[in-house]
Amino acid sequence: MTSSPGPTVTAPALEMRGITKRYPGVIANDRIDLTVRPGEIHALLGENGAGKSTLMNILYGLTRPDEGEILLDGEPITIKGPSDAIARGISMVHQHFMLVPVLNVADNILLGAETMANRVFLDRDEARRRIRELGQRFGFEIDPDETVGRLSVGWQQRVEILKALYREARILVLDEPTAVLTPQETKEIFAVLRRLAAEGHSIIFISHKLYEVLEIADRITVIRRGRVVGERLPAETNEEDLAELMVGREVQLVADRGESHPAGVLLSVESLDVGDDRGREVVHGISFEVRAGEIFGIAGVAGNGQDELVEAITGLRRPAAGRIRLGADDVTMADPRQAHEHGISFVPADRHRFGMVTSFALADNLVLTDYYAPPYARRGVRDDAAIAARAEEAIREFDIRTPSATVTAGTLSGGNQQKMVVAREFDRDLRLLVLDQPTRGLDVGSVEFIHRQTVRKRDAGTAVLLVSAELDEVLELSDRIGVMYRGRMVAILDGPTASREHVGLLMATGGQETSPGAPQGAAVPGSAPGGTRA
Amino acid sequence: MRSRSIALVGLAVVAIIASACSSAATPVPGLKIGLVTDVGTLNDKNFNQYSWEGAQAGATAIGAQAPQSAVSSVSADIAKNIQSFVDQKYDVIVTVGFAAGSDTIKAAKANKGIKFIGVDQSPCLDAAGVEDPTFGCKGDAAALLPNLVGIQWKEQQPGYLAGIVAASISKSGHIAAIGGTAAVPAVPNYMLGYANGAKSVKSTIKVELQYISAAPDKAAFADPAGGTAFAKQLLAKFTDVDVLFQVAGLTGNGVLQAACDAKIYGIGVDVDQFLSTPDTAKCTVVSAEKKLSKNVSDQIQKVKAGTFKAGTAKLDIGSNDVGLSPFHDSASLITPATQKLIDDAVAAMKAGTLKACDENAFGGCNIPK
Amino acid sequence: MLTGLFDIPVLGLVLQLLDFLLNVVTVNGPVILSLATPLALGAMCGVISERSGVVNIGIEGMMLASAFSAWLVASVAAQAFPAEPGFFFGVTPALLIGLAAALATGVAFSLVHAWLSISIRADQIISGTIINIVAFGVTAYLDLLLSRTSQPSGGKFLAFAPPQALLDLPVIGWLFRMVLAQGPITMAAIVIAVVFQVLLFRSRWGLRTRAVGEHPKAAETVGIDVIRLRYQNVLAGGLLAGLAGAWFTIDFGTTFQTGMTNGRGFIALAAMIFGRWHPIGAFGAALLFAASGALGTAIRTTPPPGQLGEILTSIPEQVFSALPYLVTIAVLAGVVGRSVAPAADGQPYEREATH
Amino acid sequence: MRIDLRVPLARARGLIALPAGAILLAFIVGAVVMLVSSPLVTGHFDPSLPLRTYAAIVEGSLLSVNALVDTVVAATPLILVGLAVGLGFKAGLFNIGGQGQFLMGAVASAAAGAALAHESPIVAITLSVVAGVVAGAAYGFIPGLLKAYTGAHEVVTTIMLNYVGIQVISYLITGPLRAQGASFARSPDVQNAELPAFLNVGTGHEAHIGILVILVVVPAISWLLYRSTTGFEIRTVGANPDAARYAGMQPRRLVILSLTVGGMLAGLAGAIEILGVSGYMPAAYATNVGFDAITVALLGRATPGGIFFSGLLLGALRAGAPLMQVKAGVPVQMIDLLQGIILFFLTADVIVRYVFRVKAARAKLDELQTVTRSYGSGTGKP
Repeated sequence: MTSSPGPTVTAPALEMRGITKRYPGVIANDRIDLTVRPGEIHALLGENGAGKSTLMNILYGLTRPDEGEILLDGEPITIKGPSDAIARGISMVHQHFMLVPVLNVADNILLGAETMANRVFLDRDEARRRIRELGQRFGFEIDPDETVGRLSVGWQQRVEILKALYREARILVLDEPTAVLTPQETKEIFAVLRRLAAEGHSIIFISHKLYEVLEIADRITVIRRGRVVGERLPAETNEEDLAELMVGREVQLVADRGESHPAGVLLSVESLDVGDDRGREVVHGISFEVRAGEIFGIAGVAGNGQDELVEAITGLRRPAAGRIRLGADDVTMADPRQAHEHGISFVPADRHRFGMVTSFALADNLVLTDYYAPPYARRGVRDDAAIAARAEEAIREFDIRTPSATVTAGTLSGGNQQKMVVAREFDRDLRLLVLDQPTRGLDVGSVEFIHRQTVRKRDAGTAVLLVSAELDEVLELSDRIGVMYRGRMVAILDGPTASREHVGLLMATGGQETSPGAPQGAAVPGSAPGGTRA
Repeated sequence: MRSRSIALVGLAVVAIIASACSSAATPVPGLKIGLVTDVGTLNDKNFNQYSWEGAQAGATAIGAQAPQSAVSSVSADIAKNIQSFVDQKYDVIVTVGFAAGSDTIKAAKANKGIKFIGVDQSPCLDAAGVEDPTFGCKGDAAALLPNLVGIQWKEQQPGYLAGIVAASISKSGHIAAIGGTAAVPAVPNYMLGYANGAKSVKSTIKVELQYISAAPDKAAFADPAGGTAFAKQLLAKFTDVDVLFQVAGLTGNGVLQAACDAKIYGIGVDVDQFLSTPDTAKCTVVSAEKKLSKNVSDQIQKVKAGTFKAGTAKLDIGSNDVGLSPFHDSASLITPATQKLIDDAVAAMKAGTLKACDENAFGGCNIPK
Repeated sequence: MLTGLFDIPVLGLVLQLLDFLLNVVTVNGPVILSLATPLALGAMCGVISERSGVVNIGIEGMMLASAFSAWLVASVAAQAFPAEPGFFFGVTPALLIGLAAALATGVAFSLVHAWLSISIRADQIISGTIINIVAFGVTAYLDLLLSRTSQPSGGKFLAFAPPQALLDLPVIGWLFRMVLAQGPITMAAIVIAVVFQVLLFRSRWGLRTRAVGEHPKAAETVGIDVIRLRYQNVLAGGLLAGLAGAWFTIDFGTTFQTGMTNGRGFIALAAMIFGRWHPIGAFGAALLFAASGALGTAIRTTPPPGQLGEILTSIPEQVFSALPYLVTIAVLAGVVGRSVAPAADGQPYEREATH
Repeated sequence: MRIDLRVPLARARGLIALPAGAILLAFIVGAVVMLVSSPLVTGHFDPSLPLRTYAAIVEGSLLSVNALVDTVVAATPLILVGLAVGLGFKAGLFNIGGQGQFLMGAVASAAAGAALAHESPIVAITLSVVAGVVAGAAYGFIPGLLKAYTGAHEVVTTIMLNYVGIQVISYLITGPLRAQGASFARSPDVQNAELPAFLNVGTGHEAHIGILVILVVVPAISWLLYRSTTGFEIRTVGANPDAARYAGMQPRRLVILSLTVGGMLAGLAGAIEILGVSGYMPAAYATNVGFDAITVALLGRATPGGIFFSGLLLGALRAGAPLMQVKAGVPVQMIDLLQGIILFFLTADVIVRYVFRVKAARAKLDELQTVTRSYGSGTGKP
């Protein structure tokens, strides 16, 4: 309530005061204050995991805060669930759209806020009319009868915004709305948001993209590690300033990585195209090389094709075109087992989904990818003694804190689980080590340990491909850095000399110093207005 | 709390074991009679139920204690249930249904001191006295297994009489019979007799003989809804059929239901269905009966009296063990002329001058191809 | 003229077959509709439950238990309130009480299923299996004990008797006979299928149900109480299964028999799948399955003449009995179109967002 | 060196506390049902009826050599089919098709037994058992293949195949396999293919050699699951299909394999029942083994050891049922009811925990919960 940026001092539409939310071992929100005025686009800026989503889930009633209060138009309110929030005019567009794919646009918008013809039946005609009307008013027309699952992502997002408008939301929260959009779509959405604000809606815009925030926001609140670290007006700041606030200047745990002594090229990726689960191409013609004895880091905002690239290299996903070679071997079409036998080790991003079996013993998890071969098995029979011996060795060597090798892996702490995966994937005869978000969600000690092991592997002559959404991690470890943006490798930089600001800017903009204008290889092809099918 | 619950459990276990041990030997006077049902239930308004009533009546008649029943819920239960009565030193064991035949023979062979009564069974033995796997039945069952009697009936005879009634009361000259399955001889026996009886009255009469299922499965004998549906379908095709004879156990009760719904005459089977299935009594003209209950009771009394005769008891109209039930409310339908046809046929069958069907060596009907 | 066409090789045979099928369906329309009733109601029990995301393989048990309680309660009530059959459907107080008992039983069993699969978040298939086992055990146990003291049943609803003039109308007379000359539960099933189809796609409840079965999280974010809606639907499904059960003992027949549903609950499940989780589709599938049985019967009782008759009678009758099951497998495997369950079907829902 | 037994004991208690509690509660509920219905059983209110019932079950299943033999003979198919269901659970599959696979095994061995009735017993028995195993395997293979390549959910396909199986048997036994001369539709006697009895011969409580199979099969399945690499793959697919793919395993192959091996076990059970107990197959062969086996597998938590013991428990209930009927007059369906209630409390374990204050780790059916989750989501392909 202290700063008064606007021409006239208006009462805040929404105030969140001293919001605190603790999860076991983490404080997601630490006494956060947030004030949003009517007709304001208020950006909430922060890195992944800074606590933005938690704060918004609290506002929307999906999560209960441990402390703090929420004021709407100066009145303290309690929000017990989404229906409370909606009733009070708060709507949210989730990062993962909350749309039912098999229903059409009108039904998705109606859901939960049904316009009724009478006590029983929906009034779809009225709904269609209102949807069209809202679309016209805010600059996009959409066919209410189109099935949502057939819309492009950009249009799905419009449906989400329409949902909020249909509920006559006064406060609209958008969680990373541009993460999956093309530049064109982003522009279009921004136009919509501006019109919304002009009509008096308050918008909370969550993002970690600096240029976007500068372009769209009236005011910017920066959050780091669960705390508000600053509030800025776009006119008073620039990308460098915001980046500094967002990333922080704390002492980093820099691994003593020393100099690399790379040998010849080991992994070579040529013009690789990869599709996602829905068949859309999300990696476009990527080419790069990783040499034995170097760490090649891939920086990029999550969802820019890194996962698919990694899955293609490790055999979990078939590339649509291009070639992957490991030394002299062509491993383009290798399955996971063949990739493994070619000497590719893989620490997956989602260790619970891919990297381990939580209900299995630690020892079994330690041989999850090697279980079938000597010394752990001979002629299809497991050698429990060898497996146990392996477990003892790995526990000792990788400092896995566990009562014994027979406890189920699910009971270990996250750090120890990751050490287990690392032990399995690092400690074998390998040529290429693929690390996807290797330290996500881990405590400081484990992070340090894994970084040190990674450098050791490099120094032993292994090629390391590191993918991380943590820019710091990429910067600390990489000998060379490739930046991925919308499925393309937009730059390959020298690791030790790359600056955080430069890489961050590349991640956020794909190499254009200002906000993107022309399309840069659309992540979603052919997303022209009018609800084009994806 | 914990130790208390453990103590309680312990107590219960001790009580159960103690009770099991103590109850093992309680001497009871008189013959002990047990009955093992076919797969199904006791209250099937049919074989199981009337055999059970027969066992009870027999026990009462000889002053024995009330009999005990063991229902078989799956095929494998039959042998286990028989054995359980054997172990409990029962004196007479009644087993119901053809499916129990093999198990009954085995048990009878192993327990010569116990009398077995096999309802709807005919022990078929080879010369060595074991069940004949080729069904040649060369062995003399009465001599080889003197403690087993199988009861069978000439179902064609009451079927024949039912046919006379049907032809007489039919106005359209088109009647039908619905059987559970041809795979059980009793069913075609009834139905062929029925057809012959009807034709004896009116040679031009049209008789539909239909079977619900190929196998003696649930659809054939334990699916009243399926029976109703089958009959309705038949009646929809042959709209002039006005008498319907059911030979399909519980499924057949659904057939009678369909007859009632269509407001035509129904004829019951095995027992007096006017009494056993009151819901369809109003359209049940008569039933082709075998005196299940009486015959089982008779056999029990024979055991007591020492007149037990082993082998197969092929019961027929000669001893009045098969026949027609009373007409009850439908007596007015039966003209004196019809009654005379019935009486004459009964007399002729008793005299042996009338065969209800083309009989085979075992007293059943040869099924025409 | 038509019969002349039958002499054409192959095509003639096909024409004969069509003629025969048409004949079977026309003649047996009322029976087929009647037989389809428990299948359709059971299938709609499945639809309403699975559309909201709760798998229900306990339909068989729910139907069986309801059939039992309808019969038992009606027969007891008939002694307490003896009455002449009323004008409409031969209704008596006893029958209405029996019907109420059937519905209550259906709801009671579905409450167990709802509690286990929604609140306890147990495996829904295990829960359905429990329903089937317990329903069979309880009814068989009590049926056996009760039969020791035999009592007459409470009677049954009668078929409606539409004016003869209506039935004699050419062509549509057949339709009237099929639809109007039926007991109340069969008629109700038709009405329910239509109403339910309309509601599922045009009402607030229907929209919410479909959303919850597809994407419960999305429904929750727009303020819908997923748990409550699932409870409502599973219980409503219980009502339908109860009605299906009542059909056995107070509409189509009058007596209860151990295990008398005889697998029809599973055919209902098949009808639900074949009908692609649509009420009308399920009803159509139920009709088709009932017709398949009628066809099997017709081939045996009144085979068509000539070569077609020889071909048809040479098919083992068991093929027709197995047809509904085989068709369902084919549909599930995508051989005959594809039928995909609601996306969240079978998945327990946990309310609290964890991040 | 002293061995501390406290840890293994505590662990064992944690494992059996919930099943034991569920069984106990089921018996209590069963007792209440019997009490309430006792006027219908004995004609008057009879507070001793539950006690007499349970006493008869115990006597008929435990308290003599005969009783023990009955228990084991009844338990044999339950354990085998229970293993079939349990193996499915381990692979993340809900195999409701034990019933159909059992029946297919039964009819195939009955056919083979009849055809080989006059061969030497060794040949006749071996080939008949093999026929049953192969038929069961084929009937398990079908839903496996459908699941792997079309995504057709095994719960529905196996239920459907159970009913198809009944019709197949009806056709075979009333048609090509029908014994000539028999008064009702049944297959011919298997004669020389009959499994000889080796214990209690002539008492009516013979133990046939088929029950010895358990001594081989239970350890074999245990070995397969826990010692072989294939078993490790099966368990991985069941616990986490994504991790299995990551680890280079082939989920489709494993789905087919698990259901096929399950079919083999169920088919073996069918063969043993026909060759060891009945000696022929009637057209209307009635059995509940497929559904009993689901209880067995769940009660035994899908582990071979657990299935062995829970199979014995249910076998004991089935073996005690005749005496229960004979001595207490309680209908056999009480056993079905008890079984259903056991399953209920096993599933609703919150009740058991509340009543007995059990704090054991929630180890119950958790690992099975992935099974139904694939029901909806799109194709359900592994």
